[in-house]
Amino acid sequence: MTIDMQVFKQFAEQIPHLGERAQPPQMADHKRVSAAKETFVRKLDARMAVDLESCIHCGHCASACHFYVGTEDPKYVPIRKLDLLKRVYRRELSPLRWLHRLYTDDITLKELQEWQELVYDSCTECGRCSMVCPMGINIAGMVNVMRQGMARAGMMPAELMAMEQEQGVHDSLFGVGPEQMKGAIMQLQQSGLDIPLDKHDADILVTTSVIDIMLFTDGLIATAKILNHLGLNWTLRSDGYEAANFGLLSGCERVQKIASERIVLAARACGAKTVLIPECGHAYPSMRWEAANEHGGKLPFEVLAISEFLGREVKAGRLKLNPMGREKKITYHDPCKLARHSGAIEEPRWVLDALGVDFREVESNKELNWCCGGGAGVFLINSASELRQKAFEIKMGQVEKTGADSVVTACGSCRLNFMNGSMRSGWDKGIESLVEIVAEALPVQQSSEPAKQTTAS
Amino acid sequence: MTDDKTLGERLRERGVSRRGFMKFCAATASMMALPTSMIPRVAAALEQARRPSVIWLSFQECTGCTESLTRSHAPTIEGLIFDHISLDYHHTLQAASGDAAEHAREAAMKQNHGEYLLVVDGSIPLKDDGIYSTIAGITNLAMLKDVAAGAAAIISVGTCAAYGGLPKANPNPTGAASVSEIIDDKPIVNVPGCPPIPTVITGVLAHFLTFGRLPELDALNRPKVFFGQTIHDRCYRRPFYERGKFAETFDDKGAREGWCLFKLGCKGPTTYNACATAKWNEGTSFPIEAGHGCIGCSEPGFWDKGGFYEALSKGTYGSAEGIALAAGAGVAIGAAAAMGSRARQAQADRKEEK
Amino acid sequence: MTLLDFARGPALEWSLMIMVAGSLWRLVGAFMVRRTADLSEPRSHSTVAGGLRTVFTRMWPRKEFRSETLFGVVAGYAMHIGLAIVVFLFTPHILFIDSLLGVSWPGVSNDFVMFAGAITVAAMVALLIRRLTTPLLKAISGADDYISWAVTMLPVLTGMMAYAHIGGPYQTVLAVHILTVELMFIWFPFGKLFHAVLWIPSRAQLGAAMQRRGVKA
Amino acid sequence: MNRLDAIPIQVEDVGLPHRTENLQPLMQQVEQALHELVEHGAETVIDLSSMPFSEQDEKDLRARLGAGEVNASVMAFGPTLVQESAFPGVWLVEHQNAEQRRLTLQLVVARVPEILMTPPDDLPDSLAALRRANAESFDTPGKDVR
Repeated sequence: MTIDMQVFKQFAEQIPHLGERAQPPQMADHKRVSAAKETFVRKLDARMAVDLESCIHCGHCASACHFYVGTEDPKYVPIRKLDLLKRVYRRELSPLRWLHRLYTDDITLKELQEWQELVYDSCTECGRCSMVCPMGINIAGMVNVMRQGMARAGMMPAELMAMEQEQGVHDSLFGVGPEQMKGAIMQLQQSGLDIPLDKHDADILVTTSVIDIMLFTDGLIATAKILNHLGLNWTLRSDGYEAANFGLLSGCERVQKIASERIVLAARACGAKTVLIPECGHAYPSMRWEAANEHGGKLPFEVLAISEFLGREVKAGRLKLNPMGREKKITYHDPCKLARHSGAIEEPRWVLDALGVDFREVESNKELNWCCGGGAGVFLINSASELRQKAFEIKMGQVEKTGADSVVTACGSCRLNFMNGSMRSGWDKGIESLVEIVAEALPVQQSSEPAKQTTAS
Repeated sequence: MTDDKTLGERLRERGVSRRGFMKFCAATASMMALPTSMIPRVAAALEQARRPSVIWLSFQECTGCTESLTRSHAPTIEGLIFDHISLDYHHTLQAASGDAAEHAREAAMKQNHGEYLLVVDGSIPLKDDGIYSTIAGITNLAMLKDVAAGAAAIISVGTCAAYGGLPKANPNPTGAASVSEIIDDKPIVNVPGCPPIPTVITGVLAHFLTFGRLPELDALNRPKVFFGQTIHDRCYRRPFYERGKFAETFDDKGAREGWCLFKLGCKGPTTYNACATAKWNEGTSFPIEAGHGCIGCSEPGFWDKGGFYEALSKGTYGSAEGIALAAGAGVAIGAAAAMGSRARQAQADRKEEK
Repeated sequence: MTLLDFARGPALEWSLMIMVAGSLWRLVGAFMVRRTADLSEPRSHSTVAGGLRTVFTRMWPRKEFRSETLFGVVAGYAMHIGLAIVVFLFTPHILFIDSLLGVSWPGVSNDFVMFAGAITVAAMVALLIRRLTTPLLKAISGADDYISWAVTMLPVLTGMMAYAHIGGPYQTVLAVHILTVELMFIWFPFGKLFHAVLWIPSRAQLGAAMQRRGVKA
Repeated sequence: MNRLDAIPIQVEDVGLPHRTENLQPLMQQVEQALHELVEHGAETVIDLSSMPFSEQDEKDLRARLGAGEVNASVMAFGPTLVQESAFPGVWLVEHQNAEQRRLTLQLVVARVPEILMTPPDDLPDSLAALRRANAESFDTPGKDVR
């Protein structure tokens, strides 16, 4: 209902050719190894040091990992994915390094190549393993450091490299840059929707993503309707609209900073107090948790995920919704990056509650949810498609057990992965976006709020 | 001096009947901890036993060992056995003194060369050529070597002779040594204890009398029959140990009720001796029964093994300074390691900036 | 100097010094690795409480993980509780600790301690077999795992042997027992046994970090 | 201070008797020994002094064994007390020295403990002594026979 499967298919057909656009750097082998190593050395900190000192090799992390559980291949045991980082730590930074060096080998290019699959294809940095680890080791965070090392060695998967390079150099994704974005918005404006573009003075800076522009336009439309309905002073800005951060996903620190700084500057330019992140999982932690550190100081605005924003509005009573009825059986898929990584857990549930649906939790939910298998860029990695599917089947089973007719989520990649997975498995559950169902449930005319008149459908 | 009467004849002379002799043999076998089935053999051997010549040398000692032996009142088995031997030299017990005493020793050595039994109590000072203890101007060391040369066997009575004992305790000012540290070409039996149990001394003598040879020995040359098990093994308080019931002080309920004295420093678990079964003062009691833990007096170096009232499981090291020093060193190395790792990270940062 | 004297004297002193020095070396060295402040706006400020909570809540897996981790948790607990009973409730051990630290408490009966020791051995054997036969554990196991297992197992075994009076003269077995404990002391800071110290900070820092983001870890 | 009762010593009742838990295995050993005596006529002597055995154990033992018909004492090199138990063939033999201190305590499983039997070597001496005595008392052997 909210997405044209034909458009999705066209998009999906692009993915296999995504890597062809990548321009892998030319580097000597030893340079690659040393680039990875130096990055590990730079990025390791005291917390990681304690974590790396702590592992007791109990293997419990495997039972939390969708890639291990889906394949039962010992190479996917989460903590093993950190082996190279651990070895560099042991040789270079560990307090016992003088001893460790006696029996710990240096990392090699061959190993880096082998580990590429382990830190990209078979890890969505979902962080579920940290929830079972008896020592509380933050594995996902260190997988990200592994990715950063790989990135510096020019060894990321071609698909992510292509995206990262495009975002860094052209400020575009899938060929959608500021101009294309403006074009798309103008089209929407012409259809009667009020979308303030490039305002100089706004309370809320709304960001979006190429996926919403190309594919899930309804998500952007829904956001606009809701904000207008609430009568808020908001804007989209062509100098800082892209929430997706392929620097973060690929491990490229430089592009990560470029991408998040664009939003920071845009928010500054319009004096926004709030930056609203669309339904895009990793974009939230990218702005909410990482951006300030890249920026080098506290951000002058609050960062809210759209699901979080909606929940708060509902809770505060500012947003009233038409009940959808108990006959609608719904379950919610917590995007890892929003729930486990960022604590936006209860807010979407408040919204679903307000919608009055027959809401059913999956067995392992909230901060313990199973990842859909497509996060952290894995959805775009072609070589990961089989793995992804096996991981997705776990999620599918969880949803099946609830007896819900459709699954609502608040992350575009999760949705893409669900759609892709259900297409492959011939699954019949509906896959819906939280913001879109909220937009559908908006009461027709709320109050006589001035100025922003909504031309809802 | 020696006469040719057998032990049987000697006893008969004293009016001991055949029944009495049988009883004596049963008691002797019991004393030697032999199985009761050995009694007839013991009887047959003792009946024929000749009177051996014994030379007793006392060196750096306190006479406690001799006291222990002579505390037994006649006519005890110990007394009878002791009476039977020909004690040709023992400077505490013999009537002769001065030159006469030394002549008696020399005569016995000559007459019984290669056959006499040498009993030693006390340790031998080695430092400064052994001048710290002399008898008739002869150093203990010289006398031991001289007398040992013609002995059939040597019995080291008491912990001093067996292991050096108190004179050897830290700082061992006289350079005291045990017999076996000096003599290595003769069979030596150690009967340690401070003092040793009299029945154990006479048991060894009886064994020598009965069988003409020394009893079976353990790795420390102690007779296995008496030193085969620890005090703890045979202690009547052992069940309390197993149940975890311990006296905490010498006057608490546990002490009154006879609970285990382990916590009060009892060395029973590491002390091999027969106190718990042979007991003292003619079988009356032994230290643990009297309410005091074993101090391990029959073990080598017992004086230097930590306090008598320190539980056995405690360490004997005494330096909190060592630990403090180690802690300081640990922090220092750790901090240095961290400084090094920070420098390493800073270097990586600089490379990245380039 | 007999073996027992050596074990109770210089070997004890040196092994304790190595343990203390090594532990602080590792702890200080790891904690003082560069640390950068997180400039993002926390969702929750009660990170200390969050850290503390995780230290405790991680003692038992949440129900979502229970069935998969059951064996490891049960065997692990059996081994740890058994070991704790043996180490901390056997009277001679209490006296040993008393002599080191000057604190003591009442012990329990030896039969119970032996029972706990047997449970410990059984659990450790089961855990070792699992480590040797499960592909996922083999993939992440190394020398440290087996050394740490052995230096934990040896004191338990030799202790039980000393108690049961088997394997030689009591003081020799006791000396060997004490020496194996000292071997464990020495290995402690350098292998994974060090988790006995690190479990608190490593759990706490995850709990605190997640609390900061508004998640109960 | 030469009077012992001037020393203020107070004897406390310690209450709990010591038991070594050796009684049960001992009784089983006795049973086996009696079986051997019945089947093969083999005698057994158990030396109670060579095993951990407390006073209370001995009391328990005596209570278990009870007292039989024979209660004898032998005066040889000090007294020896022989007590048959309520189980014929099981005897307690206590050897004491002249000062009535115990040398050993034996549990004898036999028809008669050896100590009660006349030593065979004493018999010729005994016969000779009796003849001598008779000769001294009665000048003509057989004269008195009526």
